[in-house]
Amino acid sequence: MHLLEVDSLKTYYYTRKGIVKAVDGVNLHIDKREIVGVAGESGCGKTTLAMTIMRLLPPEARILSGKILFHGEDLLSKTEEEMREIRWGKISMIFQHSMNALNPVLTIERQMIDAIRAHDRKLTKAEAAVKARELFKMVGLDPDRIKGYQHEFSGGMRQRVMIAMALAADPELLIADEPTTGLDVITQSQILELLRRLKDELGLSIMIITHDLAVIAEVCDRVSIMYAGKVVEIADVVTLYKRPKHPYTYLLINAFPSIKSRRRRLEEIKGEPPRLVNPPPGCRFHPRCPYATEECRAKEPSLVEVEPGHYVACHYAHKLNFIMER
Amino acid sequence: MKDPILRVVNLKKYFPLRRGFIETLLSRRRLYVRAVDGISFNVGEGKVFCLAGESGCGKTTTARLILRLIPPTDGKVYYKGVDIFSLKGKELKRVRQEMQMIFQDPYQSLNPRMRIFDIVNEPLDINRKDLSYEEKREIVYKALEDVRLDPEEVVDKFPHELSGGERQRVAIARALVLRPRVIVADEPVSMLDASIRVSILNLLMDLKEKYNLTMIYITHDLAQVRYLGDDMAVMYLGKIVEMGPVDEVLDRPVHPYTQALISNVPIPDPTLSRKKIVIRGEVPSPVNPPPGCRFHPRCPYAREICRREEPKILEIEKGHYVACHLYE
Amino acid sequence: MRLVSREKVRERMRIYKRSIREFARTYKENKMGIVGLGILLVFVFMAVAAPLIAPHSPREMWLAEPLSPPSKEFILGTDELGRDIFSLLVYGTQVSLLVGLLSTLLSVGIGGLVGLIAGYYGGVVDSVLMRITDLFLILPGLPLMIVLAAILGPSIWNIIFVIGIVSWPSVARIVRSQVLELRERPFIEASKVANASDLRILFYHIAPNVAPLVFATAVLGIAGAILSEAGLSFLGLGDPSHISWGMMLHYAHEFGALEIGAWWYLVPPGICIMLLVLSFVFIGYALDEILNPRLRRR
Amino acid sequence: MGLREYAIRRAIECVVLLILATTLNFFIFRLMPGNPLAMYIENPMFKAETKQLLIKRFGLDRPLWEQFLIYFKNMFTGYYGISFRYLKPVSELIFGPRLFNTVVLMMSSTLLAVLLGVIFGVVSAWRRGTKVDVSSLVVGLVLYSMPVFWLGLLILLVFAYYFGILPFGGTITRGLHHQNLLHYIADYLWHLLAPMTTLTLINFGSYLLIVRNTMLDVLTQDYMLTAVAIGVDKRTLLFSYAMRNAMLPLVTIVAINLAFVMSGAVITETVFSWYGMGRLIYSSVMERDYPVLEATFWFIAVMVIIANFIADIVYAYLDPRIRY
Repeated sequence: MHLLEVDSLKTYYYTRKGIVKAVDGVNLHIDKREIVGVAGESGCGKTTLAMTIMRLLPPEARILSGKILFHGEDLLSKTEEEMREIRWGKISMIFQHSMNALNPVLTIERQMIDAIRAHDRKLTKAEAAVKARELFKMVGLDPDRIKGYQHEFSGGMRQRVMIAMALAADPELLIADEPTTGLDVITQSQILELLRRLKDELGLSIMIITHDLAVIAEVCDRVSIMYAGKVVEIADVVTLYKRPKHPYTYLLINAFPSIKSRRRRLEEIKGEPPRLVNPPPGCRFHPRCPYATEECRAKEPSLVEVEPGHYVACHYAHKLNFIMER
Repeated sequence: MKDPILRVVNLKKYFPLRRGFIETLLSRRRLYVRAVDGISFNVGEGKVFCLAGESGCGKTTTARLILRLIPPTDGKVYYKGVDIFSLKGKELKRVRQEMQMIFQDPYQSLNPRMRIFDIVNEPLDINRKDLSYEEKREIVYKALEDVRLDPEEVVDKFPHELSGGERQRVAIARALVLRPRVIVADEPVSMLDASIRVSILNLLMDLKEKYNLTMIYITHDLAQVRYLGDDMAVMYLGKIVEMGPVDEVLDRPVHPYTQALISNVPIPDPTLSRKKIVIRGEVPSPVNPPPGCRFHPRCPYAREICRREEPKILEIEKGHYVACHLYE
Repeated sequence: MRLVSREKVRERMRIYKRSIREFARTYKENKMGIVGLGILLVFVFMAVAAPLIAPHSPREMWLAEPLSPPSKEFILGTDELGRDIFSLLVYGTQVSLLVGLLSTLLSVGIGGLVGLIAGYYGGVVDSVLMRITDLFLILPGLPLMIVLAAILGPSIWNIIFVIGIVSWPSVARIVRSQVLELRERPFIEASKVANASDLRILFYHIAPNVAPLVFATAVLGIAGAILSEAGLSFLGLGDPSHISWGMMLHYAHEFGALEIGAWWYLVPPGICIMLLVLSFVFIGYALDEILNPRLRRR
Repeated sequence: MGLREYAIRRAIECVVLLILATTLNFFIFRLMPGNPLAMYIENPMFKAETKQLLIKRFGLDRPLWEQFLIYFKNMFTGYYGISFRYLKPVSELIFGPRLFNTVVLMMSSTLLAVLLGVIFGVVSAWRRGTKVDVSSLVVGLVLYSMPVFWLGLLILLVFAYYFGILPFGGTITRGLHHQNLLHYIADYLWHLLAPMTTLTLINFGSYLLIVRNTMLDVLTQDYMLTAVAIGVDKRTLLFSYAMRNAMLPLVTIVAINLAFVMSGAVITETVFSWYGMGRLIYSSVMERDYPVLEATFWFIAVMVIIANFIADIVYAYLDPRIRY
């Protein structure tokens, strides 16, 4: 049994401009002590996926179908009360824009204590404060600064504070939404190192959501690639980067210039990602795919296991073989 | 090497720290943000010169200084041998037409209340009063075609009706209508999605070739530097720490900061393993930069002299410069 | 100078039409805005067609017993001079609308200009202009208006002037803060790179972007101006040759309508003031919701 | 920078503002058509010698800059001149029952209005889009749109005329002999009820709208989502996480509103014949009693500046970001 398993999940937003099919039939899973990357461009539904797992969707969003199994139990059938225990207690999250994720007028200590005590009411405030300082140490922050306010911390330190907050109730799974976006290269590298260390030391499972394939290559064990509300490919990190099967994965990896490789002209992906109000029929990638045929326009491919642990949603998965030459 | 088209000499920009009227009266010592603190470099004609560095290192301020958007505290910028800060009136207008800029955020760099035609046409409206409306329209349409947009389709639209990539193309078209010689591009793709990024980078390279442009490319992403740069300078806290041809600097970095930076850049290849240089702390505030070498508090090789004396910039190999006491 | 080509004019018209259509579409979805606009239109009609609607002239006295209660002929009764209250009410609309619109035009004109200049040029200019603005904000508004109105004498133009001159500082502050934000936007720098002059940037780039906010503020300003006019008139500082709703209440209060319970004299003018103000407040609120990007986020 | 340094900086700025306000006050009353000198000369109540004496006393025969210096000194030493109308020192007119009555009226109504505004504003924002929200929003807007005096007249019409349970005006019942202090206070409060309710309701409308707006803004902030995700209980969420942030702008607005509330007081005091500063201002305008006006305006400006100063300090105390 997987730690978390998402099965044909659909979450739509019912907005004035129409129905946004943000998550439209997504499958993926995470095992214990595993870092899984969910990669895709902006608007592909990856944040909605995270928010659906956390059941923190805005009122205009609706979960249409699917299952989110955590330890085999469906989170979608839990009551809000039960969810409040699981949220942060079992699954916690680092939100995008950690700059604004902390309350500006409360001390960090106060917020940490609230987070710790929200899930362990037996603890006194003093005990919670001790734990908060430990967590600060664990993420590499000076515990003496815990009484400070959000604005007194730099971007990288705030991200560490957010990670410490996320660990407040000893969760099993940590969802990190763009944990390094907006951080400088060296800080980014430090944060990724910290996440990897936490996985090893605490036996944590981590789901990293990002648009940056280079980040994924650095820390993840397995990767899901999302495009326009769907998962198009899942594989372990080496297979995905060395022998991708979906044309989108191949083109996307190729679209990242590397500091190591000598200069050559990178292949462009024509067009732009579709808007999710009105996605193209058939395979959603077909208007931009160089290999698209009539079949791709007409029929939607399903996610198929082409080799053990390697899933691809492409009609030509068995025919296309990409070799990365880096 | 023939004469560089652009020479930056000891350029400085200190921003006075924003403080109240009273405070200025009370305290004699004024505090400054030393955004750019004495940098010099040359840009050869037709080359792509990259300014790389982390946020707050002064690279964007440098760009704004070169375009004379803000006055410098000290130093000179020579364009074709003429100091641009000494220019006035007509001469300034003429030089400005030859230097244009592309901004980072395509959502903010286009006036939301103007339609695309007027945005691209504005530089012509201001500078080419000799042209008739029809002539200007022809140039605008041509510029939009140059950036691979369909003019008929976009001219009437407002920026919010376009995607990020399309907007950045419009911004490029606007920068090109005056047929500039130099383009300053400030992180032009950092706000764009990966799949669109490459097409914009390629577009910039093609246009550079087509019109024989010189480009100053500002970025925090060393991978982009590798992709399109000819020469590069690495900045840290308002100073250039290392400078030289791109392949030279990226393959054989000598400054400890450059080395650390390069070793920490994530690589989209999980099979490549390498040693990361661990660096303590974060970039200090530019209001009170450390004395001596600005990198010394974080430098693994820092010695006594680094705390005291500022390193001079030295040419350690032909065209490869570094500012570090280790190489003196 | 060469005339603008005809095609360019046609293009402009097409764009404006499209923008207006788009705006109308969003506005229609705002219930509050529709209600406000509805009420306002009724009052505008009342003001324009006053001679047709009012059964009597507002100046005609001794039509009936003073302070007589509503009857068939005088549906809202008469005032202390035996004038028809309903007719006074209808004509009063003209005064309220006129004062509201013109004094707001004045305050938005002054405030807008001060805000634009202070925000754009910054530095000493900004400091000086903003200190002046602060001073005006510190002085109590209505008492200042009372003093000015009392000294200038009772005339509708003086009232307009007084309200306009006292209420510009808040407009200046709003415009300035908006300009400060806009000034830092890259599209301003982009046009500086293209050699745009300060004047061009100020009026071609910044002003149009401030305009929607100013518009919403102005609509709320009209509401405030109508209330101020009512207040001044109620205190007896109004123009006796243009009877306004505030002045009717002044007379009602003076001549003891309260003590005899003449509700027909006390209630209707107040309702009119309230409804007219409310219509502008509703419209202003709706505009704010549509035009203010901060609120539109969700 | 610590709170103390911030306070000192703000205090110095306030003093500068005070000096500027004092200056402006002088010029407003000197540059007006119908200057004070004319008022003396045209006033038949004064004999020629008295006129000369008073002119000398006020220094009105001296050059303008000298007058300005004298005025400046007078304002800051508490000598505000003599009222034309009451022929008494202005300070006696202001500092006494009038000031007390106005302060009572303004303080009580402001406190009540803020309290009600916060409660209804928070509930309204918390239950956004529900019937509670829509109805409080409409009530708020309607109250905001009502002229103060009309609301006052309506209250009088209903409670004084029809029900006869409230007085038509005044501060205490005239001619009534109060047996003891308690009786006096009861009578005073009975008279206070109507004007206080009027001002409270009017201000309540604007506070409700402000609190609702800021609260809505706070509720959409990322840190609120974090707190919800963490599972912080509803009470803490509302009171510690949301309200503290939402109250911040209110601190400033209450202070700024002081000048505005004063405007309301002028009208309210007129409607209810409340013996206070507002009515003094009004009658002084009608009588062209410049010394009184000059002094009251100055006094109000000082109060507003002080209130703003206090608000700034409270704000800085509540919001750690201010003390950068």
